[in-house]
Amino acid sequence: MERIYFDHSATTPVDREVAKVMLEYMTEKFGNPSSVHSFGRETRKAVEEARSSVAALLGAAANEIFFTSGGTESDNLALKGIAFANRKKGNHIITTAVEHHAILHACEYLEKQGFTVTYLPVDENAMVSVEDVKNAITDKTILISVMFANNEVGTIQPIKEIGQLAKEKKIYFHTDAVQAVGNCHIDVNELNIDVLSLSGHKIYGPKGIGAIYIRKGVKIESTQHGGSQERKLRPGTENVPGIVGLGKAAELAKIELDQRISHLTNLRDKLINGIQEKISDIKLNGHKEIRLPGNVNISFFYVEGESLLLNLDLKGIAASSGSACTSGSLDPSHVLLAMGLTHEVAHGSLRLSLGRGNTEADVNYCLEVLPQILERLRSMSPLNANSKLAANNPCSQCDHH
Amino acid sequence: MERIYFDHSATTPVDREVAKVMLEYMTEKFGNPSSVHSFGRETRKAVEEARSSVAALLGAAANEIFFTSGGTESDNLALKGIAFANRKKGNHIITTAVEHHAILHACEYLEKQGFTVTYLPVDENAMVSVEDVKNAITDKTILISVMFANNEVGTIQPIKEIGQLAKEKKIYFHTDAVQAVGNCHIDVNELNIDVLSLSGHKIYGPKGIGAIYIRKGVKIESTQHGGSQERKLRPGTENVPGIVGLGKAAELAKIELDQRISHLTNLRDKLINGIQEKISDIKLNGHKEIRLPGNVNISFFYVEGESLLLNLDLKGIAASSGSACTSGSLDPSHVLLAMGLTHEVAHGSLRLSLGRGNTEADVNYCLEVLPQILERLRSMSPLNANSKLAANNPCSQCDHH
Amino acid sequence: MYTEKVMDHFTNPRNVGEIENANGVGEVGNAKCGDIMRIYLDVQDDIIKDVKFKTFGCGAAIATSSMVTELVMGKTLDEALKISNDAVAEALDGLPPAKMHCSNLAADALHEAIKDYISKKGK
Amino acid sequence: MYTEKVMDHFTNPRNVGEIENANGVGEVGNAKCGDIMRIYLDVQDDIIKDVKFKTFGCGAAIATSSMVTELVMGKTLDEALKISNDAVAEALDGLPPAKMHCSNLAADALHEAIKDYISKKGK
Ligand SMILES: Cc1ncc(COP(=O)(O)O)c(C=O)c1O
Ligand SMILES: Cc1ncc(COP(=O)(O)O)c(C=O)c1O
Repeated sequence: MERIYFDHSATTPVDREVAKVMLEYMTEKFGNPSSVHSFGRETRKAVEEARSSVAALLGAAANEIFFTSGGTESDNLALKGIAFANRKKGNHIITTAVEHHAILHACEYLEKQGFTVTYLPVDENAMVSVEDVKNAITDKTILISVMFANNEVGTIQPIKEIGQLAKEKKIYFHTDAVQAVGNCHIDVNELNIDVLSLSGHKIYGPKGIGAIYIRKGVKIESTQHGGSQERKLRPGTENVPGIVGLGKAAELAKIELDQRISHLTNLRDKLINGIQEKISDIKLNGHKEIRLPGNVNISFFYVEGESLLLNLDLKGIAASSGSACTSGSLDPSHVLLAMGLTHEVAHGSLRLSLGRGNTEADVNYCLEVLPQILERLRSMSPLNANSKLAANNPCSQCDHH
Repeated sequence: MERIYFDHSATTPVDREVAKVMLEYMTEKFGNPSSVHSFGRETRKAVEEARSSVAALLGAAANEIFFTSGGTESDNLALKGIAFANRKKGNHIITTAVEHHAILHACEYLEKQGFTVTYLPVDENAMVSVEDVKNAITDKTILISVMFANNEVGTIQPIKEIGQLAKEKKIYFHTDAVQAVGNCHIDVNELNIDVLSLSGHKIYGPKGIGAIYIRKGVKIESTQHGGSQERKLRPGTENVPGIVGLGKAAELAKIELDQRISHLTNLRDKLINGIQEKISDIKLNGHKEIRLPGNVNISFFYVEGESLLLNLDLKGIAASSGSACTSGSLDPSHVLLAMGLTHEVAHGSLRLSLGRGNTEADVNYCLEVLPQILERLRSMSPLNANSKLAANNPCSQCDHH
Repeated sequence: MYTEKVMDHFTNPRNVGEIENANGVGEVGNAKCGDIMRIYLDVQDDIIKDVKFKTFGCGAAIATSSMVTELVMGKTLDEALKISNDAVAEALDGLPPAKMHCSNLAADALHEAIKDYISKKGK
Repeated sequence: MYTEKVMDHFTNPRNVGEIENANGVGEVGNAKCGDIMRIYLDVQDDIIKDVKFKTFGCGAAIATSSMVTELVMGKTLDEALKISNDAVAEALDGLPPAKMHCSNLAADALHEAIKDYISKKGK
């Protein structure tokens, strides 16, 4: 059976060219960039070239880019590194309720360390209000962290406006752009971004590598201690193949960006429209227009996400869900709940995240299969348009959990 | 010109088989292990198999192995994770003066957080005394961290005895085994090791991946926050190709271990004996017998390490040095100084670290080239056997630094 | 993640549907929790002549519902009452740890349905 | 890391050695710091007729020593005194930042040698 991959927000395949250059830096050019000899010098050069490629994608300077092990580490470094380095200035951080767990759990950790965190609410489209950000600022605020685009529902936040506000108030502005890089035009200067996180494996680059952009002059301290790599901000032998792969992926993202955006937007809209035409009792999650070009997130009433996913998987389609059952936690997606969805609607959410390798045929196949699956699952469900949903009742079975 | 690589302690080439399996997990089997669908399930399986391979190399259980981004992260996690999780029990940590900077700088950070650290001295062979460890223990001691084998001079510490002591005193025992894994027989139970750090790129595996062994029951907390990967101890999308590569490298290390040890020991002794025969005014650094099978570390009086390295490099030989000039710091190797070497002798140290790909011909070529280089450099040096070395004088030019 | 048996019951669930004149109906779970299981019984002379289910929930929830209907079809009420959630999971060759306590409620739904039958009969 | 010019002077250093009857000798650095540079001068009528060096140190230390001897050969003492460490680094097309302050002492050694010549002459 042919497999169709609609889970690019979870991870992307590594581009062939990227893999090829990585292979070269594993077996042939394997030196440690800190070494004085020729093996070291050739990898040092490659690392610095990759740094320039990543910088170019963001409109940054090469010496403002630092390599990490991924989006999670970049997020942790941004939050903790800035919080601890600027503790004397203040202890207040502003973020949103719909951030990735890398941000939310780092914030919870910082709260235990004496910081105060404001988690801004979002509207029904998962959009943060600039006014809310403004009102949350106190004279103790040292950092605002708002994600560029949401990983679940794709909503793109008013980054430029928040950045402008932060700049005026002289507060550092970090954005988790893990989902946005390679999918949106980003210029850190135009958008007033001080610190930005990105991850290799979301842009057809390798897993286990990420980067953080840190505007020159931003006060930040390292969270990992050791050698003097990455100007001591991020010690540890450089992951040269990962870095070189990320550099190549960034290069490709820059070249292909416009083409990717139009291709994905086209497929996305076709998929959304098709589902809306063919299937009733659904809800599109996230902002209608201001969303990631490849993101489709829809709640299908009366069914549960995991069983939907498994049925799609049996038909060869890989997707994702905001259902608690797929997250290993008991509550469904904190993003969907923050948008005001009821638990049962959140449980029935499906995320189809498209990538550059997807085709119209993939979309058509999905539109053929999905209605059949929905019909089957709904026929098995005790819920329907007429059932009194227990959403607002206390959960009588929670002791089973 | 053919290049000879004698810097395996800095990093190793990736094994061909390892690279091959990694490639497969980059372009074909690229799923996120947290995903429910078939792409996710196949990588989840691969990750768990790799975990078992790493566990098997150490005599550990698979669920005692956690993947990190490298040796530095494993060291940081071990020290900070145990220190913070056991703060109520005590605040004293024992380590040695010859640890890698990942340990030493993590300890310095912990000192700023209110912990007290004892840095044990070593003898002229870089060996720690078990008696010293014993005497350093107080009722506040929560952790002993002693490296398995030194990365510069190769000395192997009395791990089993220290582990036994720690066990008796109910103190956690961590060992940085980044250099020892794949070069020494290690069984965590036999050696009474509670926590162990290792790094992929030192054992013909990939850069940017490492692991930490944590004995079941050890109290430790995470240093990075985010998703629930690695049972929440180490969040972030798993570096699947890195993990699979490390698994394969561990598998190979287990199979080839005896063969590697005898091959390397043979070459090492040939190289040491040859240098001792051909070149005067030298000093072998590290323990004569109880040393890493592939480690040669020798100080050549009257010359400086970097110029030695560069000359070797010009002849196609890649090596390393404990000279300050190659470390980016002002002082030469803290390891050589802790062993009691004078600054000028430390400056003239050369490390040749052999690997499984090296041959007798490589050693012979080095033995041919090295005496010529020494002669040339010594003829340019203002120092000689008769010069009054300024070692004990105050450094008159330090304001230039 | 799931065993073959789970996938079999998930893909081809047995006894899906309602029984029009069921003399015992049990429901456990809650949409908020992500799992609702409803079991319909047709009991004759203390023997389960027919059993059907409707379930909103994940793969494990559907498979356990299906499995429990197979296990009790034709059994006496006493035998059916002895079937535990763990026994259902075992009959499926096990469930992932996270699912053991979340979605393994089918036996509870069955017991609720039997209770419903008994209380109705008592009247 | 190093420029081609640095590598050239490192590989083929000019004017290595001692001058037997040097009338000016200067030494800077310290083995402890990892760099010792000694410059020998043969000065005639305020002109540097010959200059040689001996250096213990890294690539940059050897290259700067070599370069400084080239720069001052045949120059007057006044001209030689105007040569700074930075000028030596520049003549080598630059040095890595870490080396600028550590191993770039050759001009200092030269100046010490000139001072030595002047003080000896003064006597
Ligand atoms: C918005 C967002 N932030 C952070 C991360 C974490 O990135 P990584 O898994 O590379 O650590 C992800 C992806 O999982 C993400 O989507
Ligand atoms: C003894 C020792 N510990 C820790 C490390 C750090 O490992 P990594 O560079 O993989 O972070 C190294 C190698 O650089 C090492 O030799």
